[in-house]
Amino acid sequence: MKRLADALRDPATADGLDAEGWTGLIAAARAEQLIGSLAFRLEGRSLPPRVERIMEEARTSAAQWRRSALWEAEMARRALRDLDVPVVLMKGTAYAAAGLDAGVGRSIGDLDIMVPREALPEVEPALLEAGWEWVKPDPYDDAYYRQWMHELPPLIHRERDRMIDVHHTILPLTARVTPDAAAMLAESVALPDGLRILSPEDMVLHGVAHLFADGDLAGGLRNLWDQDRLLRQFGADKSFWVRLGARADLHGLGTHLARALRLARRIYGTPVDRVIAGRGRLSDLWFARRLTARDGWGRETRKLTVFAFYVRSHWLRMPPLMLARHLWTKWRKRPA
Amino acid sequence: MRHRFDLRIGPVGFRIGSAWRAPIAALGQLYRGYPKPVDGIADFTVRLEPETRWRRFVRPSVAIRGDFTLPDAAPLALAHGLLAAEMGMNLQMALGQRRYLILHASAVERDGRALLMTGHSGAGKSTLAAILGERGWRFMGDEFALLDPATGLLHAFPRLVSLKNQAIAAMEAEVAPDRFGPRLSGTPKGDIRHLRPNDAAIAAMSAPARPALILFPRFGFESAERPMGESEVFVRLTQASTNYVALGEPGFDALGHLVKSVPARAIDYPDTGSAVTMAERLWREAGL
Amino acid sequence: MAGPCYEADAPGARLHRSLDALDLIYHRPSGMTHMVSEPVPQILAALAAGPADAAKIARRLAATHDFDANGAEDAIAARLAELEAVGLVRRA
Amino acid sequence: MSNEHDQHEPAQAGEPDATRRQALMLGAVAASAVVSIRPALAQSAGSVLNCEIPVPDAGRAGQYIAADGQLVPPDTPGAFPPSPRPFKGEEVRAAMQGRSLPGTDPQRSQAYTNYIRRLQHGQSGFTCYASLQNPRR
Repeated sequence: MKRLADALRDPATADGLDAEGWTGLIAAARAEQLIGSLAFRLEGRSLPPRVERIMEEARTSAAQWRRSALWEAEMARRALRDLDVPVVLMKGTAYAAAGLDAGVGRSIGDLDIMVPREALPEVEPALLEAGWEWVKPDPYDDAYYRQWMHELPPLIHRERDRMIDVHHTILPLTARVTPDAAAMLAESVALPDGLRILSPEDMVLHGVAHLFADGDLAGGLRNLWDQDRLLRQFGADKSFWVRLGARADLHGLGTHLARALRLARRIYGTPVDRVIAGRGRLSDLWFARRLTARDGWGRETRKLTVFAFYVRSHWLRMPPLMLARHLWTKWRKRPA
Repeated sequence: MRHRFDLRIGPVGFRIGSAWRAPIAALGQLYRGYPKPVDGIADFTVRLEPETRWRRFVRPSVAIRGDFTLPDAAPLALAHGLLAAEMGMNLQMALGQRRYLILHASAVERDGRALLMTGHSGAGKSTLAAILGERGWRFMGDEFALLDPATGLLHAFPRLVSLKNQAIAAMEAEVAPDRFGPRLSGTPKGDIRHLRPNDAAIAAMSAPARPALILFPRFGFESAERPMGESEVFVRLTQASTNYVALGEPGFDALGHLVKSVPARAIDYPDTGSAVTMAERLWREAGL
Repeated sequence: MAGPCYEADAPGARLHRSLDALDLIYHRPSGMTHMVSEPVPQILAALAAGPADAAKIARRLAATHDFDANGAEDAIAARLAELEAVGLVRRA
Repeated sequence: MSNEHDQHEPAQAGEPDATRRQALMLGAVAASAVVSIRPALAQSAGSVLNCEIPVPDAGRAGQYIAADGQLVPPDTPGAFPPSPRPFKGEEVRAAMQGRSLPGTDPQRSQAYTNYIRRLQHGQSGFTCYASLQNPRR
């Protein structure tokens, strides 16, 4: 639904919606997990009383997400602080911890952190010691997970029921693009409490990598909203764009970045560097259609577009050769 | 969506969409006369849709979706579409409600004061509330009671009473047949028949009440009662709340206040008649 | 032996309510509710005077309370470990 | 009893006044003095909806399930065809305790159960399985 993106970009576009329009906007915003962001964008405007009440609740929810996200980060900090390992917060928790605009109203789920790959042997037992446990009692196929995925198998805290994803790079090692995790860690920035966040450029590029390389664009509208907020906040400084372009080349994410900038500009009116964004392509339209494939009941529309992206996500995740090797190994291990 | 029904239950507005006509027709019949959402804007959307496209026609099965969805939720047979709609509304409340502290409890009201009943499923809270609702009390709800942290008042949520198994016959003896929905056999929860609250309950659904007594009934034992300490009541109510933790500080204040200011009793009862007698007596003894 | 030294959030970070048998603590930074028994509220109160280890907390408590000094430090250390696990105190 | 709001002491910031000299129970080392309130959502949500686990999930429909739970190409010798219907959480719970899944013999039930054990985050049925693993959730 284009109306949702429009309302986020320019809240005045929601003025004068009728009851039906509001109901649809609210359902779509919930489906895209953008209701909190929307609620803050609409704060202070004159809304129908029931809409105001729903938005108020959304802001309260967002405050609660924020609180528990920051608390999980703090508990991870306490668990890992004796290790002398850099712990980088990722995604929503990072935006909240750093007080960035992208964190305002954002829904935040699991805690995502990145640590150096060589620190995993220390990090893992420290987390287990502090009360996190494997989501499943028997982490089978562990070797595969650890060798090829970009994170440990998920852990959940036994008292707080919250998951932590411990990454050592930002994409699966099987993905075709392999951003330079060591460079990201090296450029990360310390927060006052000792936890770290990615540099502004890497923060944007991490989001971009996830938008295109790691998924079927489900949740893409929210991801792109993150990018819009980050780019508006960081992009006021001209030198940011220079660093961003160079950094994208370093990580091999230049094409992805260009596409993300064009989509952000198209969907949210984000001011972007025209040179880095490059010339528009016809396929941009296709991506934009996928990102706004949501109706006023919160349902995905444009099934064919969505399905095409689903297929795309699967072949992106694992190169054919890898897939073949994986299956070969499984076949050989089969009981006779 | 093809078919649609909007309604308000207590303070909460719903929009229910369905790929099939039957569940909506059943809702329209049993919820006739319920108000529409405030300002025409629903708090929550529920969708009853086919699992996959072709399942709209072939062995139709109803997936329960909406603003808030539980992954891996089992679909229901189309014949159980009414139950699916009810479960869909419950699910929105359980996962999405942030204004009121939700207590998984039934409630009835007299003189502006509310009697809350909570307990494990099968404890009889639903039937008790339904019976009391026909015997001089105002029925407020059989599933969720909504505590407003801002006022300490309890808001009604008088959805259809969901009668299970033996409770169906008990209520059929009490209430005129035109208030019942179809008997749904073989649902995941056994046999279910929905009962429309009486007109007085529907007319007063917007009036909140001050909580005055909390009962923890248990069916199938000799009549007995014991007072319950504040700590035990607090823990049991947090476990009976779907959003206590999500509400944060207002939830803590509201529940703490409730536990401190309202007496609570655990009661065992062998049959509904003795439970009604006990409830009336405890209500009087509490000076109410 | 000197155990670890702990600190707690400022008292304003916690809401406290006494019930019949137990006390409730709502911890604002985490949004969590804890039900606690003696001597937990007293230990948290004692930490308001600044970071301390179990021995130091025992001395602070002894100024205002009567308790069995035998094994007191071990008991307090055990409580501190519990409080650390739920995040109500942290290593100073 | 009274309904007035001010009949009880409200929640207060900080701890009770500890200046009056009083007796204090320190408790045994092994005792527990803190119980945290956990979200009750799963329990209540479970009472509104029951969950289920497809074998295998729709993304890999048609594949067979080997004895160890791995998915293998259709008609692989020794492997079992997909289950015609998903299993309910309760059925899986019973199977984990040794009973056979409905409509299966013990070998097939074992293969299906192994498949379910191998479910990963994000695969359909995982949330249901995880909730069986962790009854407190």
